[in-house]
Amino acid sequence: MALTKEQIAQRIAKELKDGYYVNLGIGIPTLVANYIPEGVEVILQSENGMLGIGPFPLQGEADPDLINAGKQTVTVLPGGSFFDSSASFGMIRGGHVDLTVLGAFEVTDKGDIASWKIPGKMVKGMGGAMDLVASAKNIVVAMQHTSKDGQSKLLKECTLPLTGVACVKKIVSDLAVIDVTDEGFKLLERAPGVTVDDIRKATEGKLIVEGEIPEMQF
Amino acid sequence: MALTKEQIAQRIAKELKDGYYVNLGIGIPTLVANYIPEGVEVILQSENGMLGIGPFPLQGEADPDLINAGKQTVTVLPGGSFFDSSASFGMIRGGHVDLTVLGAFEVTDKGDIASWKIPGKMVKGMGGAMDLVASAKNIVVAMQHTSKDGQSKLLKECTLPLTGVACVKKIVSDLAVIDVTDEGFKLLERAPGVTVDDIRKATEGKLIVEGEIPEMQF
Amino acid sequence: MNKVVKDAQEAIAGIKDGMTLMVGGFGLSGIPENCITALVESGIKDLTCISNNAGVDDFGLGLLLQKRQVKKMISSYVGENAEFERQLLAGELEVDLIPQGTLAERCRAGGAGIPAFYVPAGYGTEVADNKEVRVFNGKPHLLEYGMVADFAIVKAWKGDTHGNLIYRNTANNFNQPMATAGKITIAEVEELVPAGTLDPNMIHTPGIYVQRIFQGKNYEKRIERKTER
Amino acid sequence: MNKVVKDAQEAIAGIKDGMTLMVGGFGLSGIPENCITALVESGIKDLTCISNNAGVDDFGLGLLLQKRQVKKMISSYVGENAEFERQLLAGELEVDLIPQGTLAERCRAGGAGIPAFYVPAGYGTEVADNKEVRVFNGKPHLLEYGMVADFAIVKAWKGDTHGNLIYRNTANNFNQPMATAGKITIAEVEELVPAGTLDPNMIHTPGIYVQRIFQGKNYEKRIERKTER
Repeated sequence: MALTKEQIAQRIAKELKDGYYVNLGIGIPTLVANYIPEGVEVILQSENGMLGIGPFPLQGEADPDLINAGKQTVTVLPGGSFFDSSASFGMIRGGHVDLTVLGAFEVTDKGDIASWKIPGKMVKGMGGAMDLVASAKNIVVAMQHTSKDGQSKLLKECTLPLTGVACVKKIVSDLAVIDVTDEGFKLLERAPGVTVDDIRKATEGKLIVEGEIPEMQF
Repeated sequence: MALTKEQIAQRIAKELKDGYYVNLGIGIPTLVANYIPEGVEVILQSENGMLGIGPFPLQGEADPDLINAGKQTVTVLPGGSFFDSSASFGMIRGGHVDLTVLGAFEVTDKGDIASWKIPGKMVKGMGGAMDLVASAKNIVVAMQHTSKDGQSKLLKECTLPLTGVACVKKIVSDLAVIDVTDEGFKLLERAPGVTVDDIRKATEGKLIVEGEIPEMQF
Repeated sequence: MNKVVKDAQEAIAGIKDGMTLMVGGFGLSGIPENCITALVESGIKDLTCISNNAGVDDFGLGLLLQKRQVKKMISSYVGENAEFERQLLAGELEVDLIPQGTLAERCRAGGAGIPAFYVPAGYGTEVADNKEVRVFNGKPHLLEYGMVADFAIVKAWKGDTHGNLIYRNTANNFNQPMATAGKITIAEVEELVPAGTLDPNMIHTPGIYVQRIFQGKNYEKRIERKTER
Repeated sequence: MNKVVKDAQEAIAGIKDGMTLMVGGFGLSGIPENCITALVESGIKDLTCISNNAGVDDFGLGLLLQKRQVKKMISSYVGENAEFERQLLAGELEVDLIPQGTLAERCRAGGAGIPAFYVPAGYGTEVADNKEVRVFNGKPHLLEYGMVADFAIVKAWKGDTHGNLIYRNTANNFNQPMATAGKITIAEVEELVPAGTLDPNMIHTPGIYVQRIFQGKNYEKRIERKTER
């Protein structure tokens, strides 16, 4: 059974360690905040200029001056801080954020990522994604393993314009957890009920399978 | 009569215009603050991180956290602000300071300045002087026209290590007010009782004298 | 010294057709609403706007786009504006898309007299086209240039008569770096106070960067994506 | 997450002979007095110290120089320290003198992941020796490099348990840029408060940059040049 978006987020949350500063991208990555393990304190960075993102505001308490990078209203936790965009990306570019989670259209077995543009169809801009992938110490991609018509999104080469090269460290898809190594995609875990063969068929890039591949634990 | 240090400062103060942001160097330039013309509001910048330098503190009110670039205790005026050193030099380098006044050992008729080092004798460092002279929109130098043994300090070429090249716009010495132009030192004013000939003898660099040269007014 | 102007109309005096403007804000948060309205009313056109986003169809910079006053946008993300997308695909609008951190740093650098600097963002992507690549510490970087604008237009929470500004929460965003990079910087504030009122340790933008300031009115502060528990 | 350490001794754990340290402060203002004392007591030697000044003979970094623990100083101005001058002229100390603004920006750039940038300061002087020169807007500039340190040691006025820092007046100076550029950053503060106490809009150094924090004691805060009316 392929994972739901919530389950992808839940699995990624297990990558969080106490004291981590984390940037969560728009979409599935944002959901990761709902699954932070007990006893683990992480501080969420938003590239529009804050540390310490809290839950969404209570009814009637939304503040137009307090939004996340997805333009959603949020709150700030005790110990949080606000700063300008150049300071915010200084933090990101300087490698001070421990973990970055973002979505992708395609990822290659060399760690290249395409996530911002579909020529002729979508011209929204890269926002902060290129800065994030170029500088993050540790990048986890949350994505669907295949497109709706079954085409693999874990490729040898991206077909879409790149966001960054050789940067993705780990992928959590609806089918698998995969490390991006010097040799290619290294399969770490399977989604419950999904076989190695299912994953092999859904992966166009080089897939390395060594030994027994365990099912994900939730 | 050659000007006193106070008179040099007093003459320089006449260069100040209302609304100017001004950086005053250590020594004679600091004295300029005592002669700001009535009706003229200038805001003094200190490169260690403040705008709005006020007078020295009253007896017993010196604050170790509130000093100028010369490490003297100062006060802050209403409307002042504090910021870090990189922000402070961003201000300077970005050309936001209207006028910089500093001292010099030597200046050339091309606007080069030497002010920070006497080889074998003095190794204190350049502090912020190189940043200031490289970026200030308008640089006025306060200096003695000659050394104690009568050697000119307004030269064709500096003999001492340079602080910056082609940057000085104006000189107020104990003998004269001089513009540094593309053609050389252009004499603007004489100190009271000092003749053009006196100034000519004291100036090794190319001196341009056109028409009647007035005495300075105080 | 007098930096205080009456209103947005007076503040934008001197902005002419074809000029380059920096406009602060992220999405609709922290945008200079009063000045944008005044620009729309002015009819000034052929503007190059440096702004992280392009507003929405009927608010923020979207209003300028609607009236076709913008020749070129320099932004990182313009996804919320359908009119923008239409003009772009129809070739009616020039667009320069720049990674967000690079955009912010280019403004900061412009204000700080740094003509150029190297960053890793965009290497290996189409953003790198025609850019100088240089390897530092084994990692390829792109040469990027500091940027200045004829006018920078920013919005702050509080300001004083010397031009000192304090922003609130995430409404700071691009306002702070852009405020440093205008040949003339205009600040509109929610509350204008006398010099000496604000704590000098808590100034985000020192007054040296601000040439004109006024207290704005009727702030709508529209929320793009209200999300509540 | 626990960043709070007991005292300076615990804070400097892991600093070893031969390491590079950034030390905040301008003159004697805003220097990390507790950590400097702990370093003197530790006997750690062959240090490279990046600090705008070198203290005075018997205070600040002068104490480390006195005990010959410093191999190299990277500073902009060292004029207040006679022992420094003696060691330098005797060839006992390496010194790299850097224009103050370039020094500050190199720290800021190191912290912000900018490996190199161009500035006009020092062009045409001995500071330009062996440096790349490049002309922008008709003006020659030097290529300068971002700097990081094994440890950055800073002093703040207030700090919280998340490592957020607020500086006071001109005691900010190099502390803020250096705090961003330590592989490990140690902050000593006059007052340590629980997270949530400080206004999130008024943080000079966000906690992300600070790995260790403690409340210092017995601050002398010596004044170099007391000048009164």
